Amino acid sequence: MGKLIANTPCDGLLPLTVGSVTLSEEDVGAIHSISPLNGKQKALSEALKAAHGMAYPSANRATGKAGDRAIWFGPSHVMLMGPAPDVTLFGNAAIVDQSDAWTVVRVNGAEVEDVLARVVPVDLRLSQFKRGHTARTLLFHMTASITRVGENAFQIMVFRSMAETLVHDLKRAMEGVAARG
Amino acid sequence: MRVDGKGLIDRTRSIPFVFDGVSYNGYAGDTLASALLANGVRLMGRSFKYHRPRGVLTAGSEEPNALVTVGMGAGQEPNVRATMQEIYPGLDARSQNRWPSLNFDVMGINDLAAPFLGAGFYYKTFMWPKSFWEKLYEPVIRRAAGLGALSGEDNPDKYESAYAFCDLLVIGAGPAGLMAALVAGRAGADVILVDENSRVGGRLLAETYEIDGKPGPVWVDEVLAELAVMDNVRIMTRTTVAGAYDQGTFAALERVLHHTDRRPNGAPIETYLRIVAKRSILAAGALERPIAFRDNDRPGIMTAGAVRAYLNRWGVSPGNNVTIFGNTDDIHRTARDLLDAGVHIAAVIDSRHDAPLSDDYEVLRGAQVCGSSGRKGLESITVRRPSGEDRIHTDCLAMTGGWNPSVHLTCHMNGRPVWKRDIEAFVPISGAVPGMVTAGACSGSFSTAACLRQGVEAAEAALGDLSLKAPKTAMPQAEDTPYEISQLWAVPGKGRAWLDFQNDVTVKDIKQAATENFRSVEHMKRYTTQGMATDQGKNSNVTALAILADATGRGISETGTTTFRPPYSPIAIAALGAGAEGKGFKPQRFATSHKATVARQAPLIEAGLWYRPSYFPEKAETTWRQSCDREVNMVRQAVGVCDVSTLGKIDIQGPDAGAILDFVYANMFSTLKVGRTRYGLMLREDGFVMDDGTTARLGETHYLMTTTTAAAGDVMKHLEFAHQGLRPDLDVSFTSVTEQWAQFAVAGPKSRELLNDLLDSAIDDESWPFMACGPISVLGVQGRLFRISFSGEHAYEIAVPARYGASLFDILTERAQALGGGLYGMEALNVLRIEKGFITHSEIHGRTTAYDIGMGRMVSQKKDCIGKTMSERPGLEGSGRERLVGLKPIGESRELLAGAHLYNEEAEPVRINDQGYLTSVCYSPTLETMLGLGFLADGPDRYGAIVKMVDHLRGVTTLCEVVNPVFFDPEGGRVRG
Amino acid sequence: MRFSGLRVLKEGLTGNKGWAPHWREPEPKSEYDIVIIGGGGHGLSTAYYLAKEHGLTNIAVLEKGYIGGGNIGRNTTIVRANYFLQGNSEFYSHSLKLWEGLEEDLNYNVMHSQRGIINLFHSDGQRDAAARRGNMMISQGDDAILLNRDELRRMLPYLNFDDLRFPLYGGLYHPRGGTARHDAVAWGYARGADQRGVDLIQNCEVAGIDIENGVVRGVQTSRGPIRAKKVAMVAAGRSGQVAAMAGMRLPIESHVLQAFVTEGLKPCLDHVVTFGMGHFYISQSDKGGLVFGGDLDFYASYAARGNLPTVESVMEAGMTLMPMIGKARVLRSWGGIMDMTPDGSPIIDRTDIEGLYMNCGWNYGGFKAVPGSGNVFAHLIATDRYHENATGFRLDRFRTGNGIIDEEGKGSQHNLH
Amino acid sequence: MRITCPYCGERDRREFYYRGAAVDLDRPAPDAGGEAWDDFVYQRENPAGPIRELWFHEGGCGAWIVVTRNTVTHEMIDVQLASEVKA
Repeated sequence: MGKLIANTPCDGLLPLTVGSVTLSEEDVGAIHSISPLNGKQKALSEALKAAHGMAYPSANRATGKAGDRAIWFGPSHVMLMGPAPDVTLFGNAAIVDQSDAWTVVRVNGAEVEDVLARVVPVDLRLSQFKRGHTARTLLFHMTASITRVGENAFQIMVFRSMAETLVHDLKRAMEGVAARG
Repeated sequence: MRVDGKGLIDRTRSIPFVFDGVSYNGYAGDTLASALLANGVRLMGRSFKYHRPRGVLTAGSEEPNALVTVGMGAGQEPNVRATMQEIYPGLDARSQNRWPSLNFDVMGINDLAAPFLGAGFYYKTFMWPKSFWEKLYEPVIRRAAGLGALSGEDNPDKYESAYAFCDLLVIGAGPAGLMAALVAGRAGADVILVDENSRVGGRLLAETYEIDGKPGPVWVDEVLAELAVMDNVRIMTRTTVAGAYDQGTFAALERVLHHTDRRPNGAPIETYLRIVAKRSILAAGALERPIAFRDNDRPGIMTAGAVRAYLNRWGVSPGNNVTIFGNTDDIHRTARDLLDAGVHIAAVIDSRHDAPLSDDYEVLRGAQVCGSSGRKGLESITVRRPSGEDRIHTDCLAMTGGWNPSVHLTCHMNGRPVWKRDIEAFVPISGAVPGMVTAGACSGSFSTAACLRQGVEAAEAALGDLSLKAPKTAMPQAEDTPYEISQLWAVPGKGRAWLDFQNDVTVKDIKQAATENFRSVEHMKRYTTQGMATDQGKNSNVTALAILADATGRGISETGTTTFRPPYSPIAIAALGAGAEGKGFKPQRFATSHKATVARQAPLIEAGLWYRPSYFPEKAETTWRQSCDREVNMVRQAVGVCDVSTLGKIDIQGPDAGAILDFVYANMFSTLKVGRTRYGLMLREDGFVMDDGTTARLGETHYLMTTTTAAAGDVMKHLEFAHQGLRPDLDVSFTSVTEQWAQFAVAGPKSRELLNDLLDSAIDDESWPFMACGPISVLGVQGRLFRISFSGEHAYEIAVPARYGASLFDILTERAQALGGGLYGMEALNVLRIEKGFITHSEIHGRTTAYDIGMGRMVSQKKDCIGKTMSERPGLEGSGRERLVGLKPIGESRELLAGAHLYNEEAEPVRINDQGYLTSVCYSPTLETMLGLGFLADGPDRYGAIVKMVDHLRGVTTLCEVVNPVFFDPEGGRVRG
Repeated sequence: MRFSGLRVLKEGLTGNKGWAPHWREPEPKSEYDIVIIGGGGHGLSTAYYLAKEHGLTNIAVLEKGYIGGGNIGRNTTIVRANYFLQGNSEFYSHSLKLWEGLEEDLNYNVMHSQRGIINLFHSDGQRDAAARRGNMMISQGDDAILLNRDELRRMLPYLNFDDLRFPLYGGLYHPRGGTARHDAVAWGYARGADQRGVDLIQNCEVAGIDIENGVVRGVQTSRGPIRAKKVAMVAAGRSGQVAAMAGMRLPIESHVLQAFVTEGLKPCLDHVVTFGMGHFYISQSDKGGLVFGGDLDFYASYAARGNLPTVESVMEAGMTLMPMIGKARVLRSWGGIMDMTPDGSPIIDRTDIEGLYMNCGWNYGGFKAVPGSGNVFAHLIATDRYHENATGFRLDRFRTGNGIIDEEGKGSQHNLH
Repeated sequence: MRITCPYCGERDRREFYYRGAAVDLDRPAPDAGGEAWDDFVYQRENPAGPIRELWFHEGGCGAWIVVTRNTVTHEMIDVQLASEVKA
């Protein structure tokens, strides 16, 4: 009997470095969408804190750190990234496994803000968008989740099926920035 | 003629370039226009309509005459302003709109025919005979019109777009803009300072003003040095703010590489920017206007400000023997600058009777230039004085009719400028663009001191709005000459006096338009084409409307302006559409089986943003039909595998999941048993069908909805609206899981056999009856299994997390082949579903109701749902509606065509006899005939009748029998078997 | 004055001094048989055909600004008869026939150029839809040719055949489609109506509609009250405001549609090309500018100006479809106000108020309809019967569900048409 | 044009999908009668001035919002969550 082999969304596409900026695929572990049930927000937040050591993130914020992160995704959606959700979360939220639904990349380097300014219609400069800030927005024509994870580093998520377009669009922006010298 | 000791050019760097095949040299810092003038070249272009010989009129982006094509081949750039094009080694520019050469242009004959080509002449002629318009007149007109030419090849250059954000956008880096940026920068504001020029300074580079006792350019460099070290100030030269849009959004274009032949790999030639600014300051300066007099368009006649710019910035005198004419003190400023540079002045003609006199030159007071002569360049002018007319020999005329503040951006949001009598110009109204203030010449203040002062004041106002503290600013000392002007638009007299130089609109044209009752300024513009050339009327609109005002006996204020619209100066389509070339137009979505599909050489088709295989060709198959027939037979006889991951999948959870499904689906879902799947029909609120799909109940409070591939996004929006907008009381949440799961249809009599080979525990009819669903384990991976069918066969859809998709696809393919089956694509899928009468968006195309597709009874009467009430309108259920039927060819012709229309057998195939149309057709290898689905008036009442399919486009007429749309296995035995 | 080549010659030889006004500038009279609210294309053509075909000349056209100042002066000038639904098909066919005789009829060269329109398609499904359309066009008596990819390539070699995101499968060619000089259409109708005695009253804004006992009596205007036996509302872009004066609410949302023109270029595009996947359409004017547009900005607006996301999506469509136009520079953009109906088709009907008529809801498609619209509306006003080619544009179709004419198949959301 | 999402703050218009007048929130009862339904689905005030309208933050957080905006000037006057307007 055969065995199922796992492939990542950016299989064969990354890593990529142009000029000062490097684009690489991230293995963030499990990804679960967590949507609190009516009236259970507080209980959920407490359960999240108790089980995973992270507060339920407020709008436009991510809590935790690499390997154990909760990213705000919308009014009723938080992405738990890293650990599998603890059993105590289930009674308080609708939980949906999204581990395979997203392309997750890290883009970092000195000119990373210039690169993202070519494709993202949100001000991502450090003075405005600090570590732990996150935005649901667009990346050229795609919906995306963008989180600052370091002084010169962002985590970007788009739908799994769009991995090639993500790499294409970012590469183009990286080349444009690098060519300016 | 190059003038020693003048100019901001680098005389140590000689730069060779080519114009019209002739090699010249200029200096670093030259524009094409300044370098050509330095080389004594005055003739640079031909006008649009009469092909009149033309030289530069201006020294800026508003240039109407000196337009050239830069480069050769695919990347040639038409309509480049020679006044803006910086020279670089190897620059190759050509003149335009002339044949065979600039010097000798055959179309110059148009000028002789000018009496017959006045305003609006073409509306009055070229009407007979009718057919000659497309065949003769129009092609001739088209060839004569136009300026430069596109290469006709794909644009080889790269372009990019970007976003920028700031507290304060300062538009224009002349004295006002520089001071504004300096003050705001010192206050710590996040500032973007843009200027369309290659260097900052504005008119300070073109004049001999001093600031704080220093030459203007020196002062500019000092300010620039201070700004350059501020982290919070970004200076962007060669950047034009082209449009003002809502909520502080601006469009801008940075010309990145036009000044060089360097093309580093991946480098954009232009960058289009959207700048979002909390506040903005417009410091765009002013544009000088020509005076209309007979033959005022000869090469050598230009604005006085341009003459000073060429002299002071580029060290070029546009003539050896210059005359100056106008109605402001700029005449004298020009004269002094020229004299200081050692240029001979032939005459100074000041239309003002009280004009100041000079010891250095004679001033002809109260005089006007009333004509010029010279074949391809100015040779002499005629001056009119009370005493009579004199001819004066001259090779350059500097004219000034006053200045028009650059109010353009303040008009982009429908603001109308107001007429200011004392400066004879339009000035912007405040608040025309929310958050924007104007400063300096663009607000009608023309002295250097006023510009500096207003720059500071504008910055202080913006800083106040931004809650930043303005630093104390010492006001630099500069000239503060009062601006005095006497009205002079056009010098009376015979002959043609040009207003719009490029479009060849003359004073006479405006007067004729008024005579013909084109008295509204918009009518005048549209009738004469005044202001519709590439300069958008920057040089001529105000003068033209003043002449119109005069001709119609109204004031200028009452006459009003035409509307300035974006862009301020033209922007390449490639820049505004950067990134969309080729496949960049829309994201590409690939299923996990994509690589394997491509490896099998399956042609791909687009489904929404996804790519899906059309069919999987095998050796010896030469047509798609052979592959398709094989794949259909394979599914009917053995087993087929098809990637169906592109269908939308929406996870619906919460105590009220059933309730919201009952609300968004026409049929009932709260009663569905856990572990079961049901077909659902979704209506729009107007009662028409929106989408369909199956929804599975995975748990008490957990459903999984599928949508069609194309409608997935719309359905998600619809669900969120139904919840947030209509039923926020329901406790439910939606999560798209389309991408989480790779899902494959396994269809055919051997589908269960195939699956049982892979599943960790085998299934049978009892554990997985038709429409069952639930979790399974496949080769050790947790997945889901649905016993649903779009083929009418015993079939399943198996889903695994997407990371395993490619791997499972390979294994399924291999197993299917081992069982005598294999992969099938969209063509076969289409045949299978047509044989079963299953619908797709070909049928539910937005104009069909549940009643039309034979599903009227699915609209549950036990509950309300979106679309139910409106679906009960009489017009949506009554007789006469075109309803779904099956069609089988029965006559001589056996061909069916989707898109063909249906008529009664004996009827003429004309519109009034139309009975319906075919939506989907296929050749059915199962039934060995073509089959069609279509809509026929009262169709289900006409089973057994004969109708005629007519396809006019492809010349096919086929008689058809009207049948039930379920052609194959109408009892549905196979799906349960 | 009759216009002709001879006349142009004579005037040219005598200093162009003999030209007369194209229309009079009359003071409004206190009473007319018919008052038409709106001096745009549709209002002017309505007046023209009332005078020409029904002998009614005691008519005033009231225009709040200058005649032809609305969407007829602000569009992409496309003329076509390529609809596929009953109701639309016969109407646009009728309109195109009027276009084909318009210059002779008006003695005014509106530069109607039947250069051909090609609607591109990008999949089998789209080809089927195009075939359905083309077959309807032919069965209505118009012309249509289905081009396959090779035929398309021969006609439009500059399209991106190699790596277009949505590959080209072919096109539906409508040879009689084309363009016209938009302003000239307004002026030609204005001159024609004026010559027949119609009063064109510019700078005359209607502030109220007088109704007594369910019967219209006249209008209040910025130039005084005007009595009228019949009043016709033809105020595209302001239909809702005008109807509100009669206490009516309309199934209309007004949206902005932007369009663009480039600098003048030597001839490079000989047809009208439409790219459905990118909502993009383009032609080249006789002056050399590429005239093109795309989709709505999608929000309700009376500002007659748009925003950048739509600008960009239009340019992006141009870049993917025909990369050769990249170096053409956009010279001017503008916005028109589109009265969007919930099925994308217009309303030409009586109202519940006796003597009050309406003609509105032209969505994107008003320009090509100008001759037909005025013609059938004049028929309705003059005879109180629907013209045989305009029986479907009824106001009550939404309430009853009878005869909704939804070419886009998008349903009741106004901006999706 | 920029719209302030109650969650995400001020964002470019390109992130939002437009639906139309906020009358869509006031769904009549099924038996409210033909006129009420015609008004709800088809008829619009279509004001030249302030209008309440529905936008969806599709390229962002997924909130349906009710924006009050001037159709003549494009001035943004107010934004609320649709779910709160309805609640």
